[in-house]
Amino acid sequence: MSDKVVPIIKLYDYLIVPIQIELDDITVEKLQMQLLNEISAKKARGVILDVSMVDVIDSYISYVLSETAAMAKAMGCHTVICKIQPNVALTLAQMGIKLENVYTANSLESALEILNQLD
Amino acid sequence: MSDKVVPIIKLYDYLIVPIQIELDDITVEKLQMQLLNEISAKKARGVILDVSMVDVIDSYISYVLSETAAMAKAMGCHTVICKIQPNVALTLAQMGIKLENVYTANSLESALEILNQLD
Amino acid sequence: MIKVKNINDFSVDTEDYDLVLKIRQEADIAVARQMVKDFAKKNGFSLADVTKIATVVSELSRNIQRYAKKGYICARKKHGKDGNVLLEVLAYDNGPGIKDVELAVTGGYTTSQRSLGLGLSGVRRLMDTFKIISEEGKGTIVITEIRRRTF
Amino acid sequence: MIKVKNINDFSVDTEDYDLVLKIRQEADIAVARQMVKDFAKKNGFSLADVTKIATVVSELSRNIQRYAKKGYICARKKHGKDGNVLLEVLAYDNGPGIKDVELAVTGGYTTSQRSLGLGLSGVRRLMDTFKIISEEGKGTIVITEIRRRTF
Ligand SMILES: Nc1ncnc2c1ncn2[C@@H]1O[C@H](COP(=O)(O)OP(=O)(O)O)[C@@H](O)[C@H]1O
Ligand SMILES: Nc1ncnc2c1ncn2[C@@H]1O[C@H](COP(=O)(O)OP(=O)(O)O)[C@@H](O)[C@H]1O
Repeated sequence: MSDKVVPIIKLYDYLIVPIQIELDDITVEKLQMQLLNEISAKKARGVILDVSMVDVIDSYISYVLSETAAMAKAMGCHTVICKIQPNVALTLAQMGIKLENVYTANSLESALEILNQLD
Repeated sequence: MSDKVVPIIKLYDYLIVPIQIELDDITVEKLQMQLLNEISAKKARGVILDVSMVDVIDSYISYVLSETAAMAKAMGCHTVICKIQPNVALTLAQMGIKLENVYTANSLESALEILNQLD
Repeated sequence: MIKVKNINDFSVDTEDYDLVLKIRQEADIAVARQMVKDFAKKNGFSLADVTKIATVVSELSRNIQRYAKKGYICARKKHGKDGNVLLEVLAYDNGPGIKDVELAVTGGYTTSQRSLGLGLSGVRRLMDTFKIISEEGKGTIVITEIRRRTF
Repeated sequence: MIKVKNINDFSVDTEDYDLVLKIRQEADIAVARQMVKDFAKKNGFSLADVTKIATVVSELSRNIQRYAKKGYICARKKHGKDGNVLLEVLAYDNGPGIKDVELAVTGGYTTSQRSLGLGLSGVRRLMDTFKIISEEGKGTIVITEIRRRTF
């Protein structure tokens, strides 16, 4: 269990991932590994990252999230980042950082809608 | 965060709870508290406990789970226990223990279906 | 080395066991469960039986913690007469003992508020052999075995 | 007490700071972030600014860890000329220094493989003042301040 940093819930062809830990560099790299492994094992067509509990997303975390999404895309899996805190979104925007290769949503419901429409 | 032992994901009027920790007595009691608090705060009408990672459910854990479900029911919230491991189900059956006040399902999808039909 | 001879003249020697685990607080229950589980796995018990054994340890160690405050869980591998491999789990405490052992082993009987009373009866149903020795004011010993199944 | 005068004749005295945090390994980044965040909260900064400050500490401490291996993050409360309250974050290391500081502060420039190069430029955009002193072979100091907003 030591390399699993988040719980992952499978719903339909999608993975729901509540990130309820602080994202430091080691954690975010483990998160990437775990996600890619599970996308491949479960043949997921969409992954929803719930970041409502994450209160710092800096340039490196952004980089790794976008990179993960690009890798997921290459595996046929879309990524939705869901419930990003307004202050975190503000900080990223002001820094000139854009999360690449991901969709964003304000709720789990709209994240699922986005994925359903992409299918 | 110290009294939150599990992540809880809200989907529609339901709470999805992946239990990916060992359930010892202290944990199962904290789980009960956390669940009842969130059911009340989020006005949930259904809660899905994903126990696929739980490999021991003994008589006391069974008791607390059933008790929690009864309390949830009193708050207008149904409980579905989802993806119980076959060996755990077998052990409970052989011990003569029945999980009371809960529905059971083999997948998250059928758990959601059960809750939708109850509404 | 702990030699015990005081419960109904029954004697336990912890030196005879592969695994001896002290139960003193709630956290010890999870540890005992995990240790005995690993021991059963290592000795080739099936996953279904490992789950049963872990559940048995959970029940017996909780009873120790709840009714006697402290005690021991011991485990060992044994060879039965017919060449079978057996795993024995022994729970031992110097707690208050059980007044009516018959009743305690009957499913549904409990002296706890929030409990099903299905612990001891459940253990008896899960295992192949089950023996309980208890003396009021002296303590309780539960000895129980499960055969390793080859299919 | 650490007095430093060796980077372009610029002197830092850690005794002047409310908070001095050693950065030596990746785990220190999360600690520094958390400590400065708590400090900003306690000093009445808004949640939006606390998030910015935590992000700034995250960027600066990662640069220390990544490029200089070790160094310090310091923070203090200051009073501006106009009576404003300011929070200053200082990052200090004795690492390799930056050859072209202008370039490093330009968004998009990076010497790392997996990086956006938006750390220093991002910090500059988030904060009200930003100063960087760096000398090749000697080290790097970043000093940056944010005003406490009352609305
Ligand atoms: N180690 C023990 N020491 C004293 N009494 C015990 C012990 N184990 C069990 N008992 C008694 O036997 C009863 C039945 O035990 P059990 O079947 O495990 O159910 P439960 O613990 O849920 O009540 C308990 O309520 C308690 O009164
Ligand atoms: N403390 C430091 N010591 C030496 N070089 C640094 C330091 N901080 C930043 N740099 C240099 O400045 C560049 C830009 O830094 P930054 O904007 O934080 O982006 P990144 O770290 O993502 O590359 C880095 O790639 C590195 O070459």
